[in-house]
Amino acid sequence: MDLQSLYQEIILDHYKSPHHAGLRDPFEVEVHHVNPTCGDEVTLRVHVVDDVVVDISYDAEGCSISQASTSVLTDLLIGKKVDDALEIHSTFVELMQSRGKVEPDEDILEDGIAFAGVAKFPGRVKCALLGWMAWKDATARVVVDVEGSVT
Amino acid sequence: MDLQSLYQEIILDHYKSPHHAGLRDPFEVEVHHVNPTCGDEVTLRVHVVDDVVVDISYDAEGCSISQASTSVLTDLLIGKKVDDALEIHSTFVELMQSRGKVEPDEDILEDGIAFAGVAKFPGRVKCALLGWMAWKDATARVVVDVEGSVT
Amino acid sequence: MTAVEAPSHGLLDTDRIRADFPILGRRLDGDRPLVYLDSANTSQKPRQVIDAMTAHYEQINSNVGRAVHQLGDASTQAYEVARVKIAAFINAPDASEVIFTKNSSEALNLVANTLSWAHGDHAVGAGDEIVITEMEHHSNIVPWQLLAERKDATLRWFGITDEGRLDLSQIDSVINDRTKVVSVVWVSNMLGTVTPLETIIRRAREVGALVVVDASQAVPQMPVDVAALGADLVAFTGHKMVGPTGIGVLWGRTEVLDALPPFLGGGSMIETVTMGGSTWAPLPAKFEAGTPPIVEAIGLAAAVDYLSAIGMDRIASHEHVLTAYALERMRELPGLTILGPTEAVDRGGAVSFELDGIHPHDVSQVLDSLGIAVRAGHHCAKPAHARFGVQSSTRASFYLYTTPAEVDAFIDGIHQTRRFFKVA
Amino acid sequence: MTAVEAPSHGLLDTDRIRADFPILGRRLDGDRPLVYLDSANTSQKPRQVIDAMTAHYEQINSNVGRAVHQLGDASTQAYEVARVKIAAFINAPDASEVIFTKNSSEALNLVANTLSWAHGDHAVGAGDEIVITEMEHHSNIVPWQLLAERKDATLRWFGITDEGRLDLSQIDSVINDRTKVVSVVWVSNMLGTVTPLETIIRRAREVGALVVVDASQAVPQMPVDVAALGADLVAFTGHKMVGPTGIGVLWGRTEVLDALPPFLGGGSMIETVTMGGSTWAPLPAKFEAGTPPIVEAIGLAAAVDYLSAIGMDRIASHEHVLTAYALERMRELPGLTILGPTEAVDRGGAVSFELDGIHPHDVSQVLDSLGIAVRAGHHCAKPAHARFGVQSSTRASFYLYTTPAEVDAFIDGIHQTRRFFKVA
Ligand SMILES: Cc1ncc(COP(=O)(O)O)c(C=O)c1O
Ligand SMILES: Cc1ncc(COP(=O)(O)O)c(C=O)c1O
Repeated sequence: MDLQSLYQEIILDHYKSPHHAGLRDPFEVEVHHVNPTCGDEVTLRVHVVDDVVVDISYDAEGCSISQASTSVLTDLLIGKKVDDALEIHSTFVELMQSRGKVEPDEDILEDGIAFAGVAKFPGRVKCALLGWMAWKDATARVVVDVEGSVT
Repeated sequence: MDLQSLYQEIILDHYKSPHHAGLRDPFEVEVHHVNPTCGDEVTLRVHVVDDVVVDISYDAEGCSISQASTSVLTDLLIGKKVDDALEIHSTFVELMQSRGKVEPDEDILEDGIAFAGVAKFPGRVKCALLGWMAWKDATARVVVDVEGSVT
Repeated sequence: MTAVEAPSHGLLDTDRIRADFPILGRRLDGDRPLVYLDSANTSQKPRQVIDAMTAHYEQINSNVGRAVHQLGDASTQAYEVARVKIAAFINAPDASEVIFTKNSSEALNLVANTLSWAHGDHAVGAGDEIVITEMEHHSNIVPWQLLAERKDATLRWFGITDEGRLDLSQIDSVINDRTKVVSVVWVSNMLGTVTPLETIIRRAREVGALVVVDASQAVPQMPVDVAALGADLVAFTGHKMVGPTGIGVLWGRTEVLDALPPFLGGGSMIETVTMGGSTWAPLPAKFEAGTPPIVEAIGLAAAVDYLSAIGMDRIASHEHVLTAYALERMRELPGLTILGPTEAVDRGGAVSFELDGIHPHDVSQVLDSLGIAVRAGHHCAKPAHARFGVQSSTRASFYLYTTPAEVDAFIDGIHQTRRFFKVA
Repeated sequence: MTAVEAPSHGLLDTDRIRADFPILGRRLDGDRPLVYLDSANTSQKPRQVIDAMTAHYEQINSNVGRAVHQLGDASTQAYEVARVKIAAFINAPDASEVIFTKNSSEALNLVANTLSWAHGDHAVGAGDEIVITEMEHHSNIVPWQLLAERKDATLRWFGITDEGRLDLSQIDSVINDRTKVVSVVWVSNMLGTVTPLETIIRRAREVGALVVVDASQAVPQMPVDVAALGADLVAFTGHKMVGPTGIGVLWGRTEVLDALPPFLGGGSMIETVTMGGSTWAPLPAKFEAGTPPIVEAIGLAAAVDYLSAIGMDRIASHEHVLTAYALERMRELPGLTILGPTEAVDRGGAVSFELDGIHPHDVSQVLDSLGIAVRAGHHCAKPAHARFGVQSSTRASFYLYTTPAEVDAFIDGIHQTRRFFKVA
């Protein structure tokens, strides 16, 4: 196994200084996700205004991979329209589940392409997806809440 | 496996015409024993007077081995003092659990020696012991009952 | 000199298949070849299954779902691929609907127990009714008796006709608005009967009852499609389908499994644990507490690979042809009464019978001396035996490696048994 | 260039032992030899165990306790001889006190569930108290949480001291007249701590509480004598003691097991079954519903034969010497904090630790790239991790085949890990 392909410099950088870390107000939904295998946790808040992801804030405990991928997530999705963010989400999830067989698209995933190597380590895919799954869950609830309040 | 050593003529005779079969009065204790493996059953009554086994009566459903051994049991034990009957019981149980390594004593076991071959068939030992275990259980309860009524 | 001709169509290439099963080459006492007619009790295992387990122990062995090292990854992947294969084998919509248990019995107890603990729709309480049948294996009777007793519910059942079929004449009253769960065997291990599941499931659906199917004898014998079946939960067991001991399967619809509380508590089935309380992992982990039967799951996957390569439809045909042949030849045996359907219609490959004047234990003993292994006893189906007024019976059962010549040996053996006990 | 000298006394002949374990000869990625330091998770298996199971499948395979044919007799005998061997291994007064389960977790759930259904002395009801500890494996926490919740009982526990020992300072109030059952781990799988069972059992006896011991990490590591121990019920698991997956053991005193109601219902655990009700078989069958893990029991018997031939006292000494060596060498590692006792006193061979600035997942990943298999995560002991303010840790664990050279490789690996993550 090629350790360098797993621990790309970009990942270690995000791990050492995660972007957008910490829990902030305002937010509509907060979720708490756990990786039952290793106990890694993330508490994540989303703030959506007019279908735009205005903020994603979080408090995470976990390994370099899960920390860095949550950090990259915030870089990628904050400021995007929810629909576009969901597109990026799908692209990232697909990359992670590809077992290394998908070529990552830097235009879409930016720093996220650094995780291509993680896809070759089945035991670490869950780490890379922890924050992403939490964000999707939270966002789905925002949409329900909003739609719920409209009707 | 030597079928003839298992199905001695004596056993088949007892099977065809079991001795002392049927349930009779008077009796002190009736027990019902089951071989959970195959479902063989025996209902057995004991009548004990002044420490003597006056009668053993039974209603049994089962294979040739279990039927014949219950029949032989009644031949051997009816009329004996309880203590002597328990001795014979031990001798028979020991024979059955010997895996064929004990030489049966005809003076004590009479027709019961025919079961020496059964001891070599581990799957059939339970059959041969069904009636004997029932008798011991019933007799133990008579003794308790009697002692119970004395105090 | 038999009047009935041995079948020549619809059979498998047993020469090739038998070569895969090491035990079938073994000799018994008196240098007799083994004629194994006890497959409904447990099946034999091909070397493909044995080798898969050995290879795992020798090269990959490690715990699953817990370690990030190479062995742990490989072991986890093998275990989860096994789940996927078994899901595909029964056409489960989702692999996470396949729960590994230790046998069918545990799978059925899992359902009965979680229903006793359930809140909401599936909760079984006082006055609720549970429906089973008189032809169930003890493993599909006792768990429901215990549930009924613990929750003060009522246990009801379908009886058996003289021909060994389910008596569904009162189906609309037996399954009624109070019925919370209906649990039925698919293929009886004693009578061989294939039950009319479609009719039962349709009625259960009308009253909104949960349907549990004991497929312990069905999955080994015929193509099974749980998606098409329409039941909620289906139990089966590895050792009867050329797989290892120590593993069974509960398949359940996601909505149902999600709605049930967990069964056993412990490692791997949790999301989080504090001293004050715990939450549960999603399916399938929620129902798999502790280290699962890892190597057994891998063995079972090798077993379904083996069966699939031959084809379940062809295995079903083989069983059908052999059973028809056996039933026909058994007619020539005086004093023999078959318990269960006497025609090979809606019928599996287990044939139980009585022989006048000779107790089943004695029948099987004489057959055993000839190298023929059959089962004698109540086959864990006492109520079905009681229904026919007997305590026990002898049972011959067939599988993909059984040959017509073995059926012939069995028939000859019965003739010899009758001579030995002088009833001929 | 280490200051600490590798031990030379009290160790087993690992060259000879390792030759018995096929997997230890395997190469990992990059042609690295396997350094397996995850035995507390699951142990590796010697060929003697693998071969015993293969031989059974190839020559004897048949169901147990049900058939009168030669294979059935042989299989039943092998299964019951396995029980006798395991009873002897733990010095159980009677083989029928050995119940085969699928793993430790099931054994512990068996106890918790039957207590929830028990009537009389052992019944756990509202207001009753159950005592466990903060260092339990989830499998000895969750079953008791579920029991407490279902019966409205109260769960209490002993905390952990900073040194990773049980805090028994309040023992007389924690275990009191309301205590019905005390369930304690013998050797912690996370902290390595050997608990002072004698003290706990003595106090439990004073108040008449039932004592359950989770011996999952004890039975593999040291001589165990359940007769001398004084507990009522003891659980352990096959796969951690060079045995197969799919099997565990519950030992219980006859009076206790007799007094408890059955656990799972079904075939083999009954005396008689009618549609109206059932009665139970005597021990051990009463607690073994369905086809048991037959071949797994035979594999476990081969495992105890293997361990006994080496000698459990010598295995304990080997673990002790290796653990002491590892603990000593770990002191040279900057930023490393051991969770649990730092001296090899009343301590088993599992060492969990934190490494400043590097998450356990990342530690184990780097070690894995070097062929060193350790465990990272919560080791199914979240409360014990929470006690030390961490979510997870890295754990190295040793067994009879581990060598001082492997400990050295591990220490080197940690140095490399620190360099890789630039904390060195
Ligand atoms: C202390 C302890 N208890 C219980 C268990 C559970 O054992 P199993 O997973 O075999 O059920 C383990 C191992 O995982 C353990 O280490
Ligand atoms: C119809 C049926 N149900 C349930 C079972 C129980 O299976 P197991 O013993 O593997 O739990 C069996 C087999 O013994 C069976 O034939």
